[in-house]
Amino acid sequence: MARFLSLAEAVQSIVRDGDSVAMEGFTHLIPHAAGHEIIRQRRKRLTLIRMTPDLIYDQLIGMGCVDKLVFSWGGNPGVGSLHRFRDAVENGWPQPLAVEEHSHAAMANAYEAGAAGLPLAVFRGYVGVDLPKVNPRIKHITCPFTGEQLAAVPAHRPDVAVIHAQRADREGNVMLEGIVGVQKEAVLSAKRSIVTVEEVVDDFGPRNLNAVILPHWTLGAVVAVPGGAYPSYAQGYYKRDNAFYIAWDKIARERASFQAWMKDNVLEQGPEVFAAHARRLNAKAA
Amino acid sequence: MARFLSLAEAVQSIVRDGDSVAMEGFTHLIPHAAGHEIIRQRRKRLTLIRMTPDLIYDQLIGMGCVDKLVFSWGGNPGVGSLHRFRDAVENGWPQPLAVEEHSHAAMANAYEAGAAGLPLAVFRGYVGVDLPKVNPRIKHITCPFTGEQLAAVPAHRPDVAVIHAQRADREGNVMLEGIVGVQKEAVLSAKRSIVTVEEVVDDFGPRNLNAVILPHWTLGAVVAVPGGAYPSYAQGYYKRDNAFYIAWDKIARERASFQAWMKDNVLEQGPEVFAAHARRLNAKAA
Amino acid sequence: MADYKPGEMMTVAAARALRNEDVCFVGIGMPSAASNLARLTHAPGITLIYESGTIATRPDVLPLSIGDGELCSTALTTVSVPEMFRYWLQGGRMTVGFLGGAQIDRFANLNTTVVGPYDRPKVRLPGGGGAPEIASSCGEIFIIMAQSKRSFVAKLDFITSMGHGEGGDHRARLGLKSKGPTKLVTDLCIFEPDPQSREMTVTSIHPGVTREQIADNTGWPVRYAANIAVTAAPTADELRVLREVHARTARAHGEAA
Amino acid sequence: MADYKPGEMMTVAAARALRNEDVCFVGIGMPSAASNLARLTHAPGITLIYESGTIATRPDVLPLSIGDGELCSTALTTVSVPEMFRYWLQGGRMTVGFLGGAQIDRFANLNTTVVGPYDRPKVRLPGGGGAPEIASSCGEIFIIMAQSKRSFVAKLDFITSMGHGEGGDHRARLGLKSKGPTKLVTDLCIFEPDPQSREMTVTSIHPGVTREQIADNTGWPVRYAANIAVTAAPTADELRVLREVHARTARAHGEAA
Repeated sequence: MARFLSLAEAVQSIVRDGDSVAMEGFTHLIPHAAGHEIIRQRRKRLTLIRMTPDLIYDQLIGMGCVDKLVFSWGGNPGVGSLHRFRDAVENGWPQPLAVEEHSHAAMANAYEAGAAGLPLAVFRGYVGVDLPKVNPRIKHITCPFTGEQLAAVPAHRPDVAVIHAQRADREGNVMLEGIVGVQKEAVLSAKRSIVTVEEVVDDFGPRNLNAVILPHWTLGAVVAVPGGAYPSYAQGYYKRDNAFYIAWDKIARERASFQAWMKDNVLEQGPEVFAAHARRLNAKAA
Repeated sequence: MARFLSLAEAVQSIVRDGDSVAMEGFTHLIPHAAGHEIIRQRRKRLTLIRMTPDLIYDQLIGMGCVDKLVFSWGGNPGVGSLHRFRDAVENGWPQPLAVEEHSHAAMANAYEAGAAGLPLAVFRGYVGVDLPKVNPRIKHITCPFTGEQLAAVPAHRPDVAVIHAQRADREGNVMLEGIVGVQKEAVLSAKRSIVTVEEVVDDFGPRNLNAVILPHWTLGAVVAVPGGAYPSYAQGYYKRDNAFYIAWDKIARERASFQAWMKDNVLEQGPEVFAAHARRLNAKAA
Repeated sequence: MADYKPGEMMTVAAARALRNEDVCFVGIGMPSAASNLARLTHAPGITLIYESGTIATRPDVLPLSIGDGELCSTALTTVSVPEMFRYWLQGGRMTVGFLGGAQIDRFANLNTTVVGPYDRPKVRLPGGGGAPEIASSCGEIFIIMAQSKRSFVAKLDFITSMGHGEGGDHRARLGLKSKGPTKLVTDLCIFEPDPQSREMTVTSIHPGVTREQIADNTGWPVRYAANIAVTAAPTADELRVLREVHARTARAHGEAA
Repeated sequence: MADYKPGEMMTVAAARALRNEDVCFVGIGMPSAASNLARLTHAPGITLIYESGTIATRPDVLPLSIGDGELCSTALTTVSVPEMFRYWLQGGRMTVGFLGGAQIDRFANLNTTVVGPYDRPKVRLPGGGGAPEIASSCGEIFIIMAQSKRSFVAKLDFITSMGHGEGGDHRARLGLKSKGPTKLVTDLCIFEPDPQSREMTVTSIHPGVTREQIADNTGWPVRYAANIAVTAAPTADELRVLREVHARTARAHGEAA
């Protein structure tokens, strides 16, 4: 059952040291504010799961919160490398990072299977490539009807899913629209969840009969954090701050500049800065 | 690529004797007009696939179009038996009907797997029940991660899918909303398809970003048949004619009354009667 | 005490079994009437889900079919049928599945497939629909059925959905983690599974019903629990709400007749 | 003839390979620029699909990421990512997949995973993302990459996505029914697979480029087809459209800077 909490309370009560955590968002609706709160609360030994780890995972890794990353594409989209991720893999800084690597198809299917309560996902994939040689969790099954060999991976069943969405109603039902990625599956596959939203409304009002809505009883905590996806975007609220993604490349390249930025912008801030980021972005666009 | 055709042309060019045909619709948007056209064109030896065969399949079976039925629930919803279906199974009239019987979960998963291009569907089902004893196409696989036995059925790959939807645009893209059932999966799993629609519009206009839309290049023929789902319903256009479903019980109970009704209402009519049915229904409701 | 029919007692007793916090997978017909009665009386927060994909629906009139437009237009949202069966049912999100059936045995296994041999049935019934996986995937199962010797049988011709199988720990042996049928509500009484044998055992008898009546309408020797309650008769409020919803339904479904 | 840069020639040559009736799974970066150039010039009816779930998108500016809002708001519709990978990619609906990569070998296998050993990489690259299954599920694959000895290598450290594997009928032996890479467009020339060996073979050289330049930027001895064309230089119209879209993109992405 969804509880309305502050972000600090939500992370406090739901995310534990050593948890597997899926903070999902496919370019759109990435839960940056929640990620910062996890960093501020100094969670340790996390296994982070995500198809497209980008800046927020770079930050969590660089701040030493993460023991293991389960992923399929780790980069700064359209810009280049994630320097903190690379530093952890290549140099073990600030600590070694174990990697469980998949393709997007495998990750998407693994979330889908988790949401569907299955132990495995079956799909046609990994043909002629090297990932199965380095990831022992990629196996195969034989179709009993055709004899075809199909790839199989374990379903994702994270301890915690964290997503950002556009709106919640007063009951705690949550609505998403636009590029919805694997967020619904991430929440439905997880044991616990935190959803940050742009706003809480009295009523969703007239809406598409097939709108993407997560009922309140599928959710853990619901937290209003306006701007909480910044520098990613929330369709209908604010655009992606592409300039910040480009700027991140320079910030994260060196350990010292990274740490200084984290201190100023995360450790010594609270979630309320996100609303200001979004306002600033909208003011510039206008 | 979708072609705009008349209903007669669409059935003529797309549905062949001996085809496997999935005419889907879960109470909502059942393609009755298309079914009548298939009867008028005297298609034979069809394998009909559908989760919930109801009146239109009763009519196709009673008119001798069908050799085999693949299904999970065959009844007149909320009313009782399908008398023509029962007469075919129990007495072989007008011809014997082979049956391949599944659960809803198996059928839904089989369509999903067909749409996903897989040879099989894997799900947790059929535990402790008798259907696997009488349906040799229900098999099991073992999860290579947990050892759990899971049910497996072949994916549905019908020759033809036939559905009814609310709207097409001028390019032939088709939009559905409301209870969308397995229609999208039926179309995407099929080799060929016919979609009848309530209306063709210049442009869908502003719409939900995640609206259920089938792109024109996934479709065979698109046919405007206003009222084409009658006596089922089209959300936003007309309600279900529950009274007709109740009346069907009496019509279909005896072979003679069934045949008389089919002659008067199907064989000697064209698809234009469906618009009149819908208008009459709306006039009564008003 | 208000005057009421056995069918009304059955629906009211079934409705009472539902809790405000339940997420209930609703079968059509009597389960649907009972579930909506619960929603309109003591369980306004209950989440009703129909296999047509409608989630948290609040119909004003009872649906004739599992996919009436009323279910969709009053729902929180409507998902596709594959999603319903994968994410919602198989995903283990339903606390209760509410079923009816054509035939039941003493372990609450249900038959809605055939009477007679499968290959040459005497009566071809509609089939299982969602029932096989509803029976295994929901947290527990409530069954509502009017009693008669034709429907409460010693041996089923076909097991469409599993109740307690052959009894005892049969479900657990097959790897099922759900409880199976915990309540069978009829027009005469309420059965619950015996803690050991899992045989459905009478735990409450509706007012005015005799054990002889129950025996006359059951195809096996009925077992009774050590302590047997008398079912509380429908309250005036329960009856009023039930009759109002039935009246609204009759008007709505008849209007096009 | 208009003045143009090698990168513009590459994008224009890649765009020309796309047909009006194609359904194209578009990778980010140069594939996205080429695909949208095709849409804005000779292939207005092309269907562009991005793995973020956007179907038949018509962005006015090029996305920086695979999931920019522009892709969604100009799309026919947007589906979930699991649906994209199941129904649309694995479903075999894409006629073309358009990829780039960090490293390529002469059979058009791609590496975007690691330079050096997997367990102790010298350079940890972003990883495969959608590429492994794009490469196997799309009807054919176009690849666009600038040539250099660092990226066109004799042996890949890691096979992220399969091209023609070890050559010959390797794909068919693995059960793949799709064609694999049929075009590799670089800033110097166009490669196509040899009909027998499936080695990528130069079939067209961009205007003014020499075989020596190609050799200097390729990590294996380059093979040439029997008949080699000179790639037609970008037309004034192609250059204008490409530069306009890049200018719009720079304005849009820079506006918040």
